[in-house]
Amino acid sequence: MRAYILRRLLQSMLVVFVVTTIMFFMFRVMPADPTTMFLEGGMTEEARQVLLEEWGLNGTLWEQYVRYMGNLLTGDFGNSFFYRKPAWDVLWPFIINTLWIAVPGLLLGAVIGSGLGMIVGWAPRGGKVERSGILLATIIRGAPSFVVGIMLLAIFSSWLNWVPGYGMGDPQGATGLMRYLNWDFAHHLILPLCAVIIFFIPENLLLMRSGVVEARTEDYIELVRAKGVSEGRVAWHAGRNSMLPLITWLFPALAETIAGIVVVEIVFSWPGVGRELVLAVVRQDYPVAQAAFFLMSIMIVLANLAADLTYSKLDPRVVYK
Amino acid sequence: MSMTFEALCTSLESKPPVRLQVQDLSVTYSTSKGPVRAVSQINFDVEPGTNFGLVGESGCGKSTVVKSLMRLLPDSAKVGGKVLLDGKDVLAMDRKALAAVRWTQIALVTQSAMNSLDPVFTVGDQIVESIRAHVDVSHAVAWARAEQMFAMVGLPAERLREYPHQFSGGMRQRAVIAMAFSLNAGLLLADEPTTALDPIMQDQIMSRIRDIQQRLHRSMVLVTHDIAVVSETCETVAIMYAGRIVEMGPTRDVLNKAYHPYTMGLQNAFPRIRAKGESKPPLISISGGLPDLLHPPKGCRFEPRCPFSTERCRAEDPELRPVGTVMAACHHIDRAEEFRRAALKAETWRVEEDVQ
Amino acid sequence: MKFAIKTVAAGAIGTTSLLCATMAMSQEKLGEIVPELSLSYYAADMGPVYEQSARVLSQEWAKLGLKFQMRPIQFSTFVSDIIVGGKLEDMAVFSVGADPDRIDPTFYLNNISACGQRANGSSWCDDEYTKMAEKQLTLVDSDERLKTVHAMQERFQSQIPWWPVTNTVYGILYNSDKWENVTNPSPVAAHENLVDPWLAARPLTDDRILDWAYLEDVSTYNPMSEEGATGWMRFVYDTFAKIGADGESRPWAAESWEFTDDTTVRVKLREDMTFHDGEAVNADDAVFTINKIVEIQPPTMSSRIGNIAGATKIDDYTFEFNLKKPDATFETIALTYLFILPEHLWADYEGDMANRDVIADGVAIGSGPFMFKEWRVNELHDLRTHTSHFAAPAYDGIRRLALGQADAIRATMMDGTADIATTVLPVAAMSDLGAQEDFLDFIEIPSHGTMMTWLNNKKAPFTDLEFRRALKTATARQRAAVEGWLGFAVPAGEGNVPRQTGKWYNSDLEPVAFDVDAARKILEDAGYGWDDDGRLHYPVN
Amino acid sequence: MSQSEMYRAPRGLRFLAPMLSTFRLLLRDRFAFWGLTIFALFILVAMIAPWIAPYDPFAPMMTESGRLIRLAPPSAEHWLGTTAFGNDVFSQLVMGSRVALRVGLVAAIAVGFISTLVGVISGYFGGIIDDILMRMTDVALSIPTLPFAIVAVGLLGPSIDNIILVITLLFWRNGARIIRSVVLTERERVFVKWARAAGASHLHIILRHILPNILRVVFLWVTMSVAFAVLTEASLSFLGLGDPSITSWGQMLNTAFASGALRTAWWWVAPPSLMLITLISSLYLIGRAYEEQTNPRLRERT
Repeated sequence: MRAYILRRLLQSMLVVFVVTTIMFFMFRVMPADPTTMFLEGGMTEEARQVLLEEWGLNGTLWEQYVRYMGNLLTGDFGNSFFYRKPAWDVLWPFIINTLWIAVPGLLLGAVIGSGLGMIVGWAPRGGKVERSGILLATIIRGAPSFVVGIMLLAIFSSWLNWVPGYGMGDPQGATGLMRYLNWDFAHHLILPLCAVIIFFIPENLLLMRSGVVEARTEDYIELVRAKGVSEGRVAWHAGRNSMLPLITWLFPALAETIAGIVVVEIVFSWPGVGRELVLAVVRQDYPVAQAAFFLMSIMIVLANLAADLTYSKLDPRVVYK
Repeated sequence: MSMTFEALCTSLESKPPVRLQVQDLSVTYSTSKGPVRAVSQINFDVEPGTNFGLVGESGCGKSTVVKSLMRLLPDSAKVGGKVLLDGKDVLAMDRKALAAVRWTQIALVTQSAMNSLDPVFTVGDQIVESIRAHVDVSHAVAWARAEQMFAMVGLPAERLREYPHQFSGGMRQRAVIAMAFSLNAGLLLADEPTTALDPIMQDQIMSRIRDIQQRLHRSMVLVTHDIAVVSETCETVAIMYAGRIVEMGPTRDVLNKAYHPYTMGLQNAFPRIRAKGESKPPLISISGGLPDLLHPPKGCRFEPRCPFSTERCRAEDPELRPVGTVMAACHHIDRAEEFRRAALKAETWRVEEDVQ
Repeated sequence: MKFAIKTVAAGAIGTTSLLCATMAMSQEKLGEIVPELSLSYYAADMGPVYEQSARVLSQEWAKLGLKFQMRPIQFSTFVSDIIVGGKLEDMAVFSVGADPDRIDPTFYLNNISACGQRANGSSWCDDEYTKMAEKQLTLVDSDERLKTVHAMQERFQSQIPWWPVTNTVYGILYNSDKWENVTNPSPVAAHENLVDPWLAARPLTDDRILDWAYLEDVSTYNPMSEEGATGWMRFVYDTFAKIGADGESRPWAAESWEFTDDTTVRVKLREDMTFHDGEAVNADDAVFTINKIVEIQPPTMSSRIGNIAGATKIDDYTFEFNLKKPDATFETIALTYLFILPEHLWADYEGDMANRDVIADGVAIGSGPFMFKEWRVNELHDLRTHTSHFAAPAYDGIRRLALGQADAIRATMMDGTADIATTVLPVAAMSDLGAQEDFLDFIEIPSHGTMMTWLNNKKAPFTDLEFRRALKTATARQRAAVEGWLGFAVPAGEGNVPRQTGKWYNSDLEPVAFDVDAARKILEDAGYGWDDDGRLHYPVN
Repeated sequence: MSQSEMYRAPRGLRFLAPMLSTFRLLLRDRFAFWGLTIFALFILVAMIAPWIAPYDPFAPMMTESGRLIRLAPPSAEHWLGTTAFGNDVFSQLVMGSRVALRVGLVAAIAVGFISTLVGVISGYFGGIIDDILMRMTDVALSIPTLPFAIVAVGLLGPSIDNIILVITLLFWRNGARIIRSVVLTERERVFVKWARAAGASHLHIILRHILPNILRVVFLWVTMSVAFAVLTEASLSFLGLGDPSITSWGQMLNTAFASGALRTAWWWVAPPSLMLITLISSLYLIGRAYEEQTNPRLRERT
């Protein structure tokens, strides 16, 4: 087991290394150079060279690459061109904001999705529940996350006016850690979180449903029912067995879900890593964009690792060579 | 307040064996090609503490009968008639009452040893689940009971913490048996418990079941296609063919003095241990296959494969009639003696065109 | 089989060459066809206005027999490639903002028109014009300078290297139930100005914090390295002078100033000024700041401090600027830009001053009308009023919400969380809201921000003056203003200096009215021709 | 669709047979039927779009007095009202279907082609090639889709062809894996081993034995990638990174969002959103029902 984890870790590090390299060269090939913001104000050429020097953009591409990778190992993502302070300090507070909607969104989405999936999977085959369940899941899955965001905004924020549709808290709200632990923050969190949850439900539902449909024909289900346990408990046995395909899909699908979260952050002006990445790209702020990208790939690689580990917890038959 | 282990054991041991009465049981499956009467007009009783055998070729509907006793059939099956457990009709019970009866009154040992246990739960948890579903006991007490059951079937207690895939076929079947007796149900349904196992393991499992039965004095319905197993285990036996009981009665009488040609043919198809010196009888199989239950033949269902079939057999479906100590469903019961002698000869069964 | 193929091939070649010959004969008075021209403009990240304007303009230009390839480019790539990169292929339509220091015409006359200037993307180089450009910079006397500025516009108008299409109309939407006396900052955009409307506004209710719905463009509170949000920085760090609507610099931190000679400016400071930490402001602080800036030459300030040699103290409240060479724009560009840092907080700082993290060190302290309180990146900026400031506003603080997208700003204005909105929410939407809601008022700000058409003056057909004249005549300024900017822009004047800069604009330049037929006539007289499917051809030479 | 059924098909129809049988199979499933009809409807609308669009999508609607008709609610002349720039929403909507399908189909075919290529090569040949290709897929799988697209489009410029290129670069990876696993099972089939023993060349085996059998999975994957392509283009356009010179639905929503009209002009925001949902879910319906057909265990047992 430990050998397997080690190998997976090494593999993940290699993957992250390659992704970062790809990102590095992609930015360097970018036509515009980051001193653009100042050029419009008519900055002189020497001043521009001073800036390039300061940002480590001088020297050949290879030198820049080695310097960037060297710093990366020491956790230094370089200084942001725009904020002119370490990219990590810029991004650090945004990570928490993104996690506020990503983690609960992922979990609640998975729980609600698989719960519904179990119900739809357990319903009589070809029945009304099954058909409407599948249809609804497919339609929600078909809706891009910004369409879901816009609809939530239109209905709950502007028409019913129950929930504010922007930002993370009232301007004069509490600051520091306290800002996360008050009603006002929760009030602002509702809509973006719902958008992420809705974004997660369909895949979970459909996967759990097909798992349960397959599991319910197994012999052990008949024996469990013969034991006189409640119907719900029997369904739980089928559901428990269908968790495996779900997990193997759930974590690696983070690569797609991060896309959804980026769009949700833009629609609801939620100051997270995704929104900062889009702003950084538009501002040509390489280090922040690369750091944000690096974070997201790390999240995905960790997720894949987590999927492998939880897989063994869920399926005792899997033995790690 | 949940019961202690001792209280649990005494309450379970004091449970009496159950009387089973099956009246006019019939099961019809609705398939895309139309309704199929898999089982029609089954009637039999199982006296408390006795073992009742249900024998027949595979596909004759015996598993369907067992499953209908516990209402485990899929929704597409319509079940008619009555199944009385100590007088209470299982088929009429509402969902809650049915759940209460299952495993407390009537337990099941399934055929497929390979995946009759949930792969992602430990065996111990699955047994504990069956106990705690009906009795208010703590997990520890239920676990102790499970250990007791494992001891009964000769499995080491620490195996309870392991998963089904870590058990061999025989061990898995013994685990299921342990689970079946966990609440000391009055009636045990054993649906071909040894078919999936090799002969040695088969014998071990059957002898295990027999001595548990004696010790716990339970009633049992044993479903099998193996006449040898039935003859050693069950007091009474019923021979099923194409969804019907064709002969029923005390095992000794049915096997020695069969009245229905199918029973005779069935015996020929099984190797029988003879006293020393007796000539080794040739193994004779019954040619042909089960009738198509979608369009059951008008007359006797065994007619197409019966070497002694007559015009009347084709026209009229024989009723189960008592003869001597057994009951048989054949128009020519009176010619049984003649049929028995002919049945021993191989050529009788080599069906040339309609032998008269 | 092989023989058959050969004959067929021969026949084919024969017929095609015949065909070419006939073709050529009927068109022989036509020159080469004018190739498809690329039209670059800001992509969707700068909003839909540019797409609509480029489309409208190209529709009219196409009537001259031209064919366009639309090329939307993202803002930063556009600036670095086309404006400063010199990679303008054919034509471009883009706009420059209404910055305060562009009321002085130098940006239009020199930065984007004279030879060798970095931002001269249209690469027009006219020696006579460039000589005048260098001269106008040195004419400290404004009457003399005016004559040169007007003469330059005359020269520019005769050459038509590029031309403005519309001048942008900005807007302010504010909550009139909660705020009054929200003055108009015209011609400067609201987010770039200090006095109007920010210091003038007065609260009507007990909500004495002005909430401004905007976007996040502040990168740091160190004035030496902040470039994007110079306006916001000047809330915290006061400047010597402020530019008025008429283009003249008005006294601010500096009570008065005068040119003692061509290269020295004596400045008299106000005596009642204090920093946010209570310390008094005097000439020492000013001289220290200016000399430090000249010494370290912060990159972002390079374009405005190039001409300053240093500063010398005269007495506690007067000091002198020493310039390298006479600079007519000093009053309007440098004095309104340079700020005063507290010497007692910066004197003993060894590190690189330009990159000092002022918030971490707690030295975000200036002498401006507002004091720094808090900055939650990408969420909000919170400043409190510096009550002892000579022009302190009548309310307690200003808070800028970094919402960054129109829908959120609209929502905050409607539910009262925000009191004033200036950009991001399109001006058309602001005026709609102003009309619909009685608690919201809309102010129109005609500005000198300009949308202009650039041509690549190094490449045919733009090297031909007649072609440029025809193209300008066919520029649909009115349609661009109405259909592109939805009526929130006005057709631009003539020459290269916006009409809104007041006296600098040469109003007797003869106007070029929009007339496609006249444009085609100009091309015809210049020898251009059209083929059967209406495409324009060069004159035969 | 058993092997024998395929072999009975006349020589030329070797590739067509699996497609036809798949098509018949799909029509029997209720979901796939609706998915196919809706998708066919979209293709029809896209084809005749220029003729049914009453106005030029970018033409500004003027009153006689030359005033721009802005944000007008649905009326007789403008069935779906006008945008903040006075353009006719219905025309933009209809022309938008062209863009969506162009992006969807072109990208999906490219993605389908690459994933099949990679899947077949690595699945069939195995060994080093398989490892390299699979490591590449691992790397590609851990790149977050939209952020990569945002950076790439920001880099290449927001033209529609760049978006298609970026989508192809992004979505070949999942398909490669699925197709590889199917090829692995096909490769182990006896008749493949027999053909190999009989001296058939690799190419021959792949074309005659492997490819026809995996066509169904490829078809499933192509349907899914049409949906992914449409989804990604819409998201990119909504973020302001799309090609403004075309009228894709994502672009319409971006303009509406940037004009702050999201909450007032429902006639401008709702139609493109519904169009996106219907098109993408119809594709998922086809893909889903198809998935169910290929997996016997899921098939309804009556």
